Amino acid sequence: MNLDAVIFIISAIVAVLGASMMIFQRNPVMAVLSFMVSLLAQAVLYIQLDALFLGAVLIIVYAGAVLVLFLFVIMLLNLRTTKELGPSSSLMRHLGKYFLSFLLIMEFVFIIKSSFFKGASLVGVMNMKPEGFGTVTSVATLLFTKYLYPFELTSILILVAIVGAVVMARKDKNIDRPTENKLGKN
Amino acid sequence: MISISSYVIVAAVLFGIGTLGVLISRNIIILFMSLELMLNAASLAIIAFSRELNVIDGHVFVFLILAVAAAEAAVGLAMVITLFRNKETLNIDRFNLMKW
Amino acid sequence: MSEYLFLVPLFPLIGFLINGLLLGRLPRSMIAFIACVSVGLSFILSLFLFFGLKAMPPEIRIVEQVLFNWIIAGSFHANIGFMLDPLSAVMIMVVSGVGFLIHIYSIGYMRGDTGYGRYFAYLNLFMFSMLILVLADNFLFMFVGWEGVGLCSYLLIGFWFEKKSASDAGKKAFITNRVGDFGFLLGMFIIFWQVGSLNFTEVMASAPQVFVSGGVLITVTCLLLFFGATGKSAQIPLYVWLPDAMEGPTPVSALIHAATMVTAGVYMIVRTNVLFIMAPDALMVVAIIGVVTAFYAATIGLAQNDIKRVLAYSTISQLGYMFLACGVAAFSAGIFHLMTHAFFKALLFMCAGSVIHAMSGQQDMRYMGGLKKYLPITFLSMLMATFAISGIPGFSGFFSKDEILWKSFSSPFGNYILWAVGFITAGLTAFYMFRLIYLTFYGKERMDEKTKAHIHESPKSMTVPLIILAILSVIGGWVGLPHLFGFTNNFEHWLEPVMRKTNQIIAARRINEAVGETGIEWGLMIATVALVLISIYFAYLIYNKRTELATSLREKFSSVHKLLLNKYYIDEFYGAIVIRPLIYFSLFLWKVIDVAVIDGFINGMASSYDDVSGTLRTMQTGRVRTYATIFLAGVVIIIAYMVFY
Amino acid sequence: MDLTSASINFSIIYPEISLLIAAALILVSVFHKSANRIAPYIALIGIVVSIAMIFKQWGHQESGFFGMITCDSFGVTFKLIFDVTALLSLLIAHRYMISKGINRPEFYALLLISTMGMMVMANTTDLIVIFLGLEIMSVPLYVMAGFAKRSLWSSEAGIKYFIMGAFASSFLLMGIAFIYGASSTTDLRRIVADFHFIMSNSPAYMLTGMALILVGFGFKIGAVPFHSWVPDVYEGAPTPVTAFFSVGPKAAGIAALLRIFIFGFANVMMLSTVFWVLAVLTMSVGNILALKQNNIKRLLAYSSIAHAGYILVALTVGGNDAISAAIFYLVAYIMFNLGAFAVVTLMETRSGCKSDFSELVGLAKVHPYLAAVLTLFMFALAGFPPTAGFFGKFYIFSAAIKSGYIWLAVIGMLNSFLSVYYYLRVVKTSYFDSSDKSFIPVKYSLSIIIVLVITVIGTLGIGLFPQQFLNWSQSALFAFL
Repeated sequence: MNLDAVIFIISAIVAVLGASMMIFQRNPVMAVLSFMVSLLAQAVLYIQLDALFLGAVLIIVYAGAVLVLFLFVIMLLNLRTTKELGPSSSLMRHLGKYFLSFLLIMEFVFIIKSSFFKGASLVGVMNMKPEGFGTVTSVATLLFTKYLYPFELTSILILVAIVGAVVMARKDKNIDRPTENKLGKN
Repeated sequence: MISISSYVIVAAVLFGIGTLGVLISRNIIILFMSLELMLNAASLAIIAFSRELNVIDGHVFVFLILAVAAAEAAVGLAMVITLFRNKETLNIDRFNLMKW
Repeated sequence: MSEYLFLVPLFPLIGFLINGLLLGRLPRSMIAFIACVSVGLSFILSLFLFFGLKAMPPEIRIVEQVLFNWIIAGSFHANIGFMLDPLSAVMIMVVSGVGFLIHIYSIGYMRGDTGYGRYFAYLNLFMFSMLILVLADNFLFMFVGWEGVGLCSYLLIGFWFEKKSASDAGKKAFITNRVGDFGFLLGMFIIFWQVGSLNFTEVMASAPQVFVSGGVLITVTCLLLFFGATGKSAQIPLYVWLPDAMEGPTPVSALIHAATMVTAGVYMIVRTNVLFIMAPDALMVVAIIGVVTAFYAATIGLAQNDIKRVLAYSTISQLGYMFLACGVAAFSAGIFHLMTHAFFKALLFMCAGSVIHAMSGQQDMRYMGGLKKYLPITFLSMLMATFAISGIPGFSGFFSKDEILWKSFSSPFGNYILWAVGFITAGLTAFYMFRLIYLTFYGKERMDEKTKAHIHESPKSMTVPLIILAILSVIGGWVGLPHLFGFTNNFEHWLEPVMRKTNQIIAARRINEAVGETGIEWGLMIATVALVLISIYFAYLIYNKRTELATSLREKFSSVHKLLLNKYYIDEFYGAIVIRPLIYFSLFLWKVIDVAVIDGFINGMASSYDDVSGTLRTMQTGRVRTYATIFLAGVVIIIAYMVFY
Repeated sequence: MDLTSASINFSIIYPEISLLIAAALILVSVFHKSANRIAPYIALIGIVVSIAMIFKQWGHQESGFFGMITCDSFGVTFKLIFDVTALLSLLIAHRYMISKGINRPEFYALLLISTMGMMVMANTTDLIVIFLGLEIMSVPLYVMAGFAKRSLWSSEAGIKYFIMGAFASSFLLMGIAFIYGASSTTDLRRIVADFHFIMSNSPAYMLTGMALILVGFGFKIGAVPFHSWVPDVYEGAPTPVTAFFSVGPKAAGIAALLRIFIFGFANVMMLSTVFWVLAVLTMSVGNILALKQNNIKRLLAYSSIAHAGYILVALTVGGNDAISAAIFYLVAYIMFNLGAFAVVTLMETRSGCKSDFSELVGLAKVHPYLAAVLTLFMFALAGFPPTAGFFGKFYIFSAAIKSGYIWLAVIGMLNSFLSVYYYLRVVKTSYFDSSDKSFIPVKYSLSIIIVLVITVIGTLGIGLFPQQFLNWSQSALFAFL
C-alpha cells in the first residue's frame, strides 16, 4: 500500500465521517466545524486528483468564507442552544428516510462500479495527463476564453444573490408601510 | 494506485449523506449545510471525472459551482434571518402553515 | 340565397352580443325586441334557404359555405364552414321556428324577472350554438356548437341560482354532459386518425373505403359517438340530469330540454348515418338502449306528481323512440319524430308553463284540478299536444311514432321484440299523458283559496305561440303521410339525398328477407291505436271517475266503454292487477334505480374522487422534509428504472 | 455556419443585456427617494426594448461565445415567451405591491434578472450554462417568493421554495457530472454527435445523468412526484409572484427539457416510459388534488401541475407535431393562466382578502364583466372550445393518438373532464352562490385592465385562429439540436 492510497483512505474516511457528524449534530456550531473538517479532507482529495488550484480555492472560499458566514449567522441569532428545536425524534421514525438515502448511495455505487468508463477513446480526451493540469494557468486560460460567458454569468448570479440577501436581511424602516398585521397573509 | 472510481464513490457517498441531511435535520442551518454538501459532492465527482478523462474543463465547472454555492448560501442565510425574526425558531417542521 | 347561410347563426349572435354586453341596461321592451327579432330573422332566412334548396334538383341539394380555414395541418383541415343539406335545412327550420315562438312566449313568461336581459342574452347564445351545431360542416365545428349548447343549458338551468337545487342541477347537467362528450371527442379522434379528415362530406365519402364494414374499429367509433349522444340526449345511462334540469325556467325546458338541444344526439347519429350503417352491432346497441330508455322513462313518468317532471320523463321516453328509429336504420323516421316531437313537446312544456304561471308557481298536480274553465286556450292546446304525443290518428305524433314502430318491426335491423316494447310504451305514454290532463284540468279544484283567486289565462304573448304550436302539432305530421294510406312519404323523400348510401345498404339486405306486408302493417297500426285508446280509457277511469265527465269525451270513448262491459269490474281488476303493480314498479324504478343506483353511482364517482383527493392530500403535510422524502423516492425509482431495467 | 464560433458576438445577447441594464439602473436608482415610483417604468422599458431586440433576432440562426450561446428559432421563441410573461407579471404586480406595502424597487430588478436567467437557459446547448441560467433564474425567485418578509406565509413560501429548489439543483448538477463523466463534455451538440458511441461506451452513466437532469427540470415544471412544493409556494408567495411562477420557470423548464430530451437524447426507450409515467401521474395527481381545494391560489397551483402533465404528454409523444403542440399549449396556457391570476390579484388588492372561495361570492353581481372574464379563463383552463385551451389539448391529444399513444390520450382526456368539476366550482361560486357577507368592490387599475385585455384577446384569438399560432409554434422547431 503506497502513500497515495493511505492518504486517500484517511481523507475519504475523514470526509465521510465529518459529513455524517454534521448531519447528526444538534448543535449548529459543532455542525459547522464538522463540515469544515469534511471540507478539508475533500480538499486533500482534490489535490490528489491534481486539482491544486481548486483545492486551494475550496479551502479559501468554503472554509474561509461560506462557513464563516454560517457561523456568523449562528452567532447573530444566538443559536448555540438547541432548546427551541424540542426533543429529537426517534431513529425509527426516520428509518424510511435512511433507507432511501442508502438506496440512492447503493445505486450510485453500483453504477460506478459496474460501468466505469473507457472514456479514452472519446474525442478530445487524452491518454496522458497534459502539462500543467490543474494549475492556475490552465484553469484561468479556459475560464477567460472558452468559458468566458458562463464566467460572466456567475458575476450576475452573485450580484443577484447580494441584492437578494440585502432585501431579505435588511430591517425596513420607512419604505415598508406596515402590513395589516404581522400574521396577516401577504 | 487508487482508481479514480474510488473517488467517485466517495463523492456518491457524500451526496447520499447530503440527501439524508436534508431529509432528517430539523435545524434549517444544518439543512442548508447538507445542501452545500450535495453541491460539494457533485464537484468532487466532476474533479474526479476530469482527472480520469484528462480534460480540464471540469475544473472550470467546479469553479463556477463554487460561485453558485456561495450565492445560494448568502440568499439562504438571509432568509433564515428573516424567518427567525418572524417566528423565533429555526425548526423546519414549524413552518407548516400551508398544507393540503 | 345560399351565400347568406352564415347569417342564420350570426343573427342570434348579434342579439347575444347586444344584450350580453349591455347587460340589461336597455329597456325591457328593447331587450325582448332585439332577442326576438334576431331569432325571427334567422327563421325567415331558414325558410328562404329551405325553399331555395327545394328548388334545386335532388342530386345537388347540398350547399357548403366556408367562411375561413380554421386549422390546416398537412392534409388535415377544419373550417369555420356551414353545410346546408335537406337534413340541416329541416333542423334549422325547426330550431329557429320553435326557438322564435319560445322567445315570444318568454316575453310574457319572464315578465317581472330581474334577470330579463341576462335571460335573453343566454337564450340568444343558445340559439347561436344550436344553429352552429346543426349547420357545421365538420365534426370539430359541430363540437364547438355541442359544447356551446351545453354551456347555455348549464347557465339557463341555474338561472334562478337563488335556489340551491337550481345551481346544483346545472352543475349536474354540465358534468354528466361532459362524460358523454368524452365519448364524442374520442370517437372524433378515431375518425380523424383513420380518415384524416373531419369534414362530414369527406368522412362519409371515404368511410366505406377506410373502415371494414362491421369491423371492430367502426363499431367502437360508433359506440363512442353514441355514448356522446346519450349524454346530450339523456339516454340510459346518462339521462339523470334531465329531470333535474326542470329547475330552469319553463320556456328553457321547452326550448332546450325538449325541442332542440336534447335532440342533438339524434341529429348527430343521423348526420353520421353512413358510419352507423356500417356497424350493425352498434346499431343494435342504439336500438336496445333507445327502446329500453323509452320504456323505462315512460314507466317512471306514471308516478310523478310534478307536472314538469312528468314531461321530462316523457321527453326521455320520446327521445328513446328516436334512438330506436336510428337503431333500426330508419333515420328519416327518427328525424321525423324529432320534428313532430319538437312541436308537441315544446307545446306541452309551454302549456305546463302557462299552468304554473296561473297557479302562482305550483308545480304539483295533486294541488291542481279543474283548470279547464279557467284556462281554455291552454287546455285546448295542451289537449292537442296530448293527442299528438299519444298517437291519436290524424295528429302529428301518430304518423311519426307509427312509422318508427313499423320500421322497428319491418326493418332488416329490427325485430318483433323491439316493436313489442315500443308498442307497450305507446300505451304507457297515452296513460301518463292523460293522467296529467285529468289531474290538471278536470276534477275537483284542489288548490287553496289564495291561489285560486289568482288563476287567470296567460297574456297574448304566451297564448299566441301556444295556438301556433297547437296547429303545428296537429298538422305537422302531414308532411310525412305513410305509403300505407296511399301517399308518397314526402318527408322521407326529402331526406333521401342524405340517406342515399344507407338506403342502398338496406335495400341490399332486404333482398333476402321478407318485405313487410301491407296487411301486417295495417294490423300493427290498429293494434297500437287500440292500445292507446284503452290506456286513455283507463286513465280516465282512474283519475276522473269520481267527477262528472265532459260529455264530449264520454261520447268519444263510448265504443270502448261498451266494449269493456262492466266498468266497475274492469276498474277493480285493472287497478289490482295492472295499475297498482305498475305504479309500484314505477316508484321502484324512480326511487331505487334512478335516484339510488344511477344518481348514487354518479355522485359516488364524484365522492370517491373526493376520497382519493383526501388521501393524496395527506401527503401534502406542509413539511419540507416530507416533500424532500417524496422527491428522493421519485429519484431513486427513476434511476432504478432507467439504469437497471 | 460555424457551430463552435469563437466570436464574441454581443448582438445575440442584446435581449438579455437590455434586461440586465434595466435591472442595473433600478439597483442604482434605489438610492433615489422616488425609486419606488420609477422602478416599474424602468423595468417596463427594459422589457419592451428586449422584445424589440428579439424581433430583430427573428429568423437569425447564430452561435457565439465559443459555442456557449446558440441563438436559434427555438431559443428566440422562448425568449419572447419569457419576455411576455415578465411583462404581464410586471403589470399584474405593480398595484398589488403598492397595496400590500411591499413595493420596493429591488423587486423589479429581481424580476428582470430572473427573466434573463430563463433566456440564458433556453439559448444554449451547454449543460453548464443551462445550470447557471437555472440558478440565475431561481435565486431571484426564492427572494421574490419571500418578498413580503413580514408575512409568515410569504416567508414560509420563500424558505420552502429555497430548500426544495436547491435540493433539486443538486440532483441536476450530479446529473450533469455523470453526463460529463461519460462524454468528457457538457456541450449537447458534441454529445449528440457521438451519441451512439457514448451510449454504448458508458450507458449507465448516461442514463443516470439523464434521470437526474430529468428530475432537476421536472422539479421546475412541477411534475409529480417532484411537485410537493408547488401548492405551498403558490399559496404563500405574493400573488403576482405566483403568477410569474406558474408560467415563467415552467416555460423555462420545458424549454430545457425539449432541448435536452427531444432535440438531444431522443429515441431512448427508457426515457419515453419514464415520461409516460410522469405525465400520467402529474395529470392525475394535479387534478385529483385540486378537487378539494378551498383557496383559489392553491387550486390554481394544482391546476398548474395538471397542465404541466398535459405538456408532458406532448414530450412523451415527441415528434414535430407534439413539440409544436407543446409550444402552442404553453403560449395558450400563459395567456389564460396569467389572466386568471390577474383576476385573483385584483380580488386580493382588497384589504383582508386571502383568495378563499367565499370571497368570490357575489362577484357576478357587483362586477359582471370581471366575472365573465374569469369564467372565460376557467373555461379555457378546462379546455372548452373555442378558447385557446381547447386547441392546446386538441393538438396534444391528436398528436398522441396519431403516434399510437392512445391510452395516454384517453387518460389525458379523462383528466381534462375531471378538471371541469373544479374549474366550474369557481364559476358557480362567483355566479350562483350567495352569502350574508356583502362583496367588497374591487378597484381596477390601468395596468390590470391592460393585462386582462391582452389575455382575453390572447385566449380567444388563439382559439379562433389556432392555425396561425400553430404555424408560428412550428417555426420554433428549428433548433441547433
